[in-house]
Amino acid sequence: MNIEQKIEALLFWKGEPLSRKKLSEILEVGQNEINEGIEKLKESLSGRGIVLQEKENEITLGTMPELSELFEKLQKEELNRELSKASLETLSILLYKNGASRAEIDYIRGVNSSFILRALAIRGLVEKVIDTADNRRYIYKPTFDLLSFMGVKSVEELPGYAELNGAIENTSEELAKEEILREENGADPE
Amino acid sequence: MNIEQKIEALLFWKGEPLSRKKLSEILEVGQNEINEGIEKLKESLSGRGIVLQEKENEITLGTMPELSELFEKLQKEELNRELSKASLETLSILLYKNGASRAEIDYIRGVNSSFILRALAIRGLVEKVIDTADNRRYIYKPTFDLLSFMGVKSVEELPGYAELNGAIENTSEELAKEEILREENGADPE
Amino acid sequence: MENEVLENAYVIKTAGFEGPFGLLLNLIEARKLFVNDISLAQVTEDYLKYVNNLGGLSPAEVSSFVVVAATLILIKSKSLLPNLALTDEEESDIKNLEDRLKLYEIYSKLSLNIKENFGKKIIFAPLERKNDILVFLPDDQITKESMMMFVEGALGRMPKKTFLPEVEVKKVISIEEMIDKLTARIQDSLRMNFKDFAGGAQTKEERVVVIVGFLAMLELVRGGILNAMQDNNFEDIIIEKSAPVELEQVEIIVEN
Repeated sequence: MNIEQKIEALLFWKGEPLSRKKLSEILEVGQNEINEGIEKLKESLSGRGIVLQEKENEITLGTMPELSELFEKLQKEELNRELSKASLETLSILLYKNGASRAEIDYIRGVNSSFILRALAIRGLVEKVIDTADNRRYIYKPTFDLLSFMGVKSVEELPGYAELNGAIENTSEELAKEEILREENGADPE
Repeated sequence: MNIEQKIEALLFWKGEPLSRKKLSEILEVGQNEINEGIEKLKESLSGRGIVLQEKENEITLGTMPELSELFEKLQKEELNRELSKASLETLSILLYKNGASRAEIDYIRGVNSSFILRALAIRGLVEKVIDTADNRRYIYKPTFDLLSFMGVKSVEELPGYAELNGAIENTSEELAKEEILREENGADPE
Repeated sequence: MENEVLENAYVIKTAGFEGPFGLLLNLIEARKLFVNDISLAQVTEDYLKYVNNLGGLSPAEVSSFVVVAATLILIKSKSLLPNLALTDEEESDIKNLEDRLKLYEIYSKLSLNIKENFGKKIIFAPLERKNDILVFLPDDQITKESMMMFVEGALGRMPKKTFLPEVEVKKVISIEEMIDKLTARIQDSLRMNFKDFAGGAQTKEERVVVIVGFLAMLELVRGGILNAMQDNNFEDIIIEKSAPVELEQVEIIVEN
């Protein structure tokens, strides 16, 4: 049995997201082999009924998006599709930036976003995690549920994602960072 | 999208055996097509990490038998792991609220608690029951075993119960108000 | 006439801009312009009219509109009086607003993709895997005392509904002062540079009318903002222009 098969079996058995690190611990193989195995698994899942979703260092399995209607009918829980303008803006920043601090979101939206972020966190669409680059602050990230509602396997599949990278890598983004740093130094991070 | 993909997705999602008859009902296709689809699925699963298992007329997806030892070990580890702060907090809310829906817990904690509730249920600390007041939703309740473990006969015997229960009930009312607002505005609360 | 104005005010109000950027972008796009200092100067008056009619918003929301209003007023003043000297801080506030608005525009456009696709084709996670083994596995951390502590902690961390960050309050209070100072500077600059006004497309007089109209507007904005901040049962204030008076005032300023 190869590593790719093991990863698939493990994800299926668990039925929940697993980190690459955890996979490497459980299967007792190095990170490189895990990464290769995941790439192979992605390939062999193409054209199948299940898909591999990916975000940062976590992966999980889900049903193919084309079957959305069928599963919505089968599952009893009612889905909430309502998104206010504020939610849309906030999700757009989080998805296309692939995570942002509250200060960054406030900076771009021009309004305080704490309540909307809380509401989105409660809905399971975003999560608050400690920033790996600076452990004194939090960043908000898209969850698998959010990717699932968007019907994408990863943020890279979002429409317009590729084009965006060029457009945003400009001075305004840099300026934003400076400005936020200035504000964060003078204020409580959360 | 072919029938084989649909069967795979359905079996994956359900995680339990389904009869051929049931598959044909759910997917709204004839028995012959189901049978053909199952044969094709068997083929494309050869060499994969998940296998199609068949018993009489029921089929299900499972993992290779070589892995069962690993899974048993993992299950044990998971069950014996120390509870995280987030789990303990969730448990405390369930105790002092004497049963709560997931939405209520999420509202109090400000984050989505679905994985935590699942883990607490597996350990026999909480149980998921249909809400008698609204049978479209579930509530999570502390188990009798949990109360005994803590040395109380009922939640009312917990220290400071009356006061803390009152405080939690107030927040549930807030949640109810926000939900009404959301329904009126067609948008999420802010 | 009055009814008509009232209706218009109502339309703007219910358009429901949560923050200043949405409003600004909307005003700019309605004119088919791009985000820059020129377009911002063009929409300043409409923006201020909107701010003047802010009702039913929380103080925090009002203040976010007001902070941006302050910068727009600078932009407009500079466009009316190119010789008006701005401090470095003011220049950077202007640059900053432009940059932020451009970023907001990008994400606001991208949010249409989310609106379009959200919940259309959902990827479903598998149902809970059934667990046949019935177990009870507690943890020594679960005690009566610890449970009380945890629930108290969770309740304590819940946000309170109404708040206005102190910083924002300060910004709002200082806009009144800022308008006063700016009004003085514009009047000053107007007196100093009146002779230097180039003919161009506008005559001196036309130009002065515009500027003075703007100064009168500032006066109204100040009142409107204070009202929005102070009065919860705030009713719409309609701006009425009375141009003739203004020209007389100009002459006084110039001769002084």
